[in-house]
Amino acid sequence: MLGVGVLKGLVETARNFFGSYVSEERLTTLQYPEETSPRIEASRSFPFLVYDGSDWQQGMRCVSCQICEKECPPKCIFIEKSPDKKPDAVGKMQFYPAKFDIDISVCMSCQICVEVCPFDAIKMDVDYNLSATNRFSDLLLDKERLSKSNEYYHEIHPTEAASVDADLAAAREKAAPKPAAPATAAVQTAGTGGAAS
Amino acid sequence: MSLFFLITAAIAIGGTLAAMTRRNPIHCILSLALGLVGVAGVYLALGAQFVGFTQILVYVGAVAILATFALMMTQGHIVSALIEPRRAFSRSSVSGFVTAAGVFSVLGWAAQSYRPLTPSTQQAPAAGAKEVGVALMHTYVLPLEVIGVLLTAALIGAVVIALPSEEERS
Amino acid sequence: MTPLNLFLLLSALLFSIGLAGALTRRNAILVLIGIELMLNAANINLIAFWRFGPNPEALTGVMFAIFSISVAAAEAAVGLAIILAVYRHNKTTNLNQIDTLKG
Amino acid sequence: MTPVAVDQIFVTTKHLLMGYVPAFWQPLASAILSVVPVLVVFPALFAVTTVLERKGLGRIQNRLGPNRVGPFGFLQPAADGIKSLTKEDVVPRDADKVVHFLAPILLVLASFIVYAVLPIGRNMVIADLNSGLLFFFAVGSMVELAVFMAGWSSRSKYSLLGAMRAVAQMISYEIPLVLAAVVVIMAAGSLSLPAIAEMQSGYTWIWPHWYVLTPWGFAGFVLFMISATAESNRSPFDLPEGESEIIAGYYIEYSGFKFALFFLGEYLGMFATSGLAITLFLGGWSAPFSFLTWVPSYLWFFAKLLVLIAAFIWVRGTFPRLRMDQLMGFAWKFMLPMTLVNVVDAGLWHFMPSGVVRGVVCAAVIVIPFALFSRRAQEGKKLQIRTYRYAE
Repeated sequence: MLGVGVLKGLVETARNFFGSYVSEERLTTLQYPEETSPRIEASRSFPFLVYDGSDWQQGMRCVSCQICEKECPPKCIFIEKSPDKKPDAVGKMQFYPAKFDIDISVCMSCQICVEVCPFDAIKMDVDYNLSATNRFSDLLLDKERLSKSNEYYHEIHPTEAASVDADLAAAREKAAPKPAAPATAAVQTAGTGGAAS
Repeated sequence: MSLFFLITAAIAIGGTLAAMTRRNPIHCILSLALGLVGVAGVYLALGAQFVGFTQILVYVGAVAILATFALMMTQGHIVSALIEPRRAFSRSSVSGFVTAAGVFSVLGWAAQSYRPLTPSTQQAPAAGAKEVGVALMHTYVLPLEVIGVLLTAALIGAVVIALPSEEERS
Repeated sequence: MTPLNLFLLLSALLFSIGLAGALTRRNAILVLIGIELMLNAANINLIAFWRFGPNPEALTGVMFAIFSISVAAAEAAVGLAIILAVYRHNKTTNLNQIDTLKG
Repeated sequence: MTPVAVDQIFVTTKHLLMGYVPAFWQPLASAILSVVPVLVVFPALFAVTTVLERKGLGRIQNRLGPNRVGPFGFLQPAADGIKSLTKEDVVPRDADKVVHFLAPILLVLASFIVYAVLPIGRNMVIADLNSGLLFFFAVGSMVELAVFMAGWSSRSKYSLLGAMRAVAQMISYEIPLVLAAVVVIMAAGSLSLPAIAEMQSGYTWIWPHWYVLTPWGFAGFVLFMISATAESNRSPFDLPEGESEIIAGYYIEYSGFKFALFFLGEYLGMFATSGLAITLFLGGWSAPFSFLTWVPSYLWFFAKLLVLIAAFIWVRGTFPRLRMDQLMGFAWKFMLPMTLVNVVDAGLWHFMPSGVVRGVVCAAVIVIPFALFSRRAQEGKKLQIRTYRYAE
């Protein structure tokens, strides 16, 4: 008969209504600014640049090869090559980015830049509290704001960071027989320290 | 002369004038609704509450909406087609205005020369739902039946006329 | 109390407005509206004469007005249906262009 | 103070105040004293209802609802009001400016005028018209015109579609609405709402003489409430708004305070039709049991109003939106025949001698057509639990 389903539906919603006052597990809402849900290791928001050691300019892994800039589907990355060279994470002399901007109001979090980076320099961040009052300058992240330390990377994605460090250490082993420039020694120790932690 | 009558008469005249002179037909229908609310107010001023509210219910609630629907179903999708061209002094409109003015002068003269009449009762006689219902069911039961048949015929007839024919539908 | 003459004048004015509209407008729907207006003007007369007449208890004028309103409603429904049917044939509601009797 | 004094406290206060007003100003003062409370109380009720509705809907969906502004989120309407007042008032460039401006005003005006004939308590009605019910429906039909004005003047496809949907829906459901109210007019023999409420204020032992307690009254009440839901464009009949298809229907081009006015008008219409349902079927301001008559009448009216509002919220939280053809089919193939059967049933009740036989016969006259109609409605429809397939 017409109306039975209507009554069943009404009973169901009434049960939800009263149940939400009685049982705690029905209410899955978190009061966001005060409480946040536990971080999931696989979560990703926007890209950042990894550096080794303590000096973000010295330890920058990026060699400004511009592959990510070419691959980025919405074209939100802008890179300017440096005129001079500095030793990279492995100890080879490479260019470094004089300018590295990501417009995260354009970025679509596809992670293609991370996939294509041959130097493990760009990785995905987990921070999602990105609201800003100025939609132009505050959302256009420059090199300084993009740089985050390897320790931070270990903190947010431990498993992934460990394997990346192992790969880098292996690459450094291969590069070690050659005479290394004195300036790279500090970076090298810092890099291995990061891998050990 | 009561203030209420003056206000409602002004609304009625203004609304109907706008309804017949605006170039956009939608404006015409909306101002017609306003004018007919004014006419309903005149009924109320005369003490005929039931007829006044029936007037609003039928004309504002049904006829005006029906007219908008008809307009929308005919040319409503073309905004420019709705607006009529300005031709206040064409031959047909001038002759129309002259005819209407003539009719008004005759009717107005007749109304003015009517000997002043005062209502036989100071208080308007009760014309509420109950009295109207009793009258409908006793004195006017035959007209009521005829009206019922007429409305049914109009309902069916309107549907039959407005339905597209077989070959138009296919 | 407002004198009867004023009601009759108002009614005559509304009737003339409706007549002028029905004669001058070119859109069939607006012509129909003009006719509705004339019916309404007649209704004002009916109600006014009921109120000022010698025997208001009989409700004659009110009854006449109610029947007139229902006839007007029926007329509007059928008239607009006819306009729809005509529009389907001629693709216009302009009365100047609807000049053939053949469908 | 005696219960009667408490019950009539507003009436006596008004008379007391009128004593200080010179005779010439008395009609005006009387009107102001009657109208201003309505203009204050019902918008305040609107503000409270929006919070309660959002919290209730939240709980139905196992959420918390608004809880940030003020204690338990009860100052949320103030925040919403300030927000809508400070927002930019956008008028589309091609809009018909005058009509666009008048539409929300006409809507709110029509929704407010309707309260003139609603008896809120014993002797508490602004205008005791002897065609009060007709007045209610006549003014209520102006809302359709306001909706059409809003939709047409915006010059937007969505708003025009929404307006035409809304008008078609409101006209279709106005017929069952009026026919469902007709049974009460038949029983009470009056169109005056205070008289109808007075008629139901008697008691047999402890039970009240509410019309909802008779078979035709109960059926009429249910049919009336369904039509009222459709008339006030509320879920599950809210397809004039239909966010998923036509975004917000006829008020898509409105912003800021005009949008808030549409909201206000919609809720005022809902309160008014609920108030009418209370007056017609639930005994108006009368107490549900004879031993509770010492509670002031206006409190009973508002208690019943809150119950009906809660029912509206409950229904909104439960049912999905109907499709347009389902909506129209429901109005013309189910609601209209059922209300006509109900009118016959009320006549039968009037002419049969009172007793158990009358109750049984009248209940059967309602239930049997209902079963037949519902079987017709479900014929040829495969009703089953839907199995969901995910895209592969």
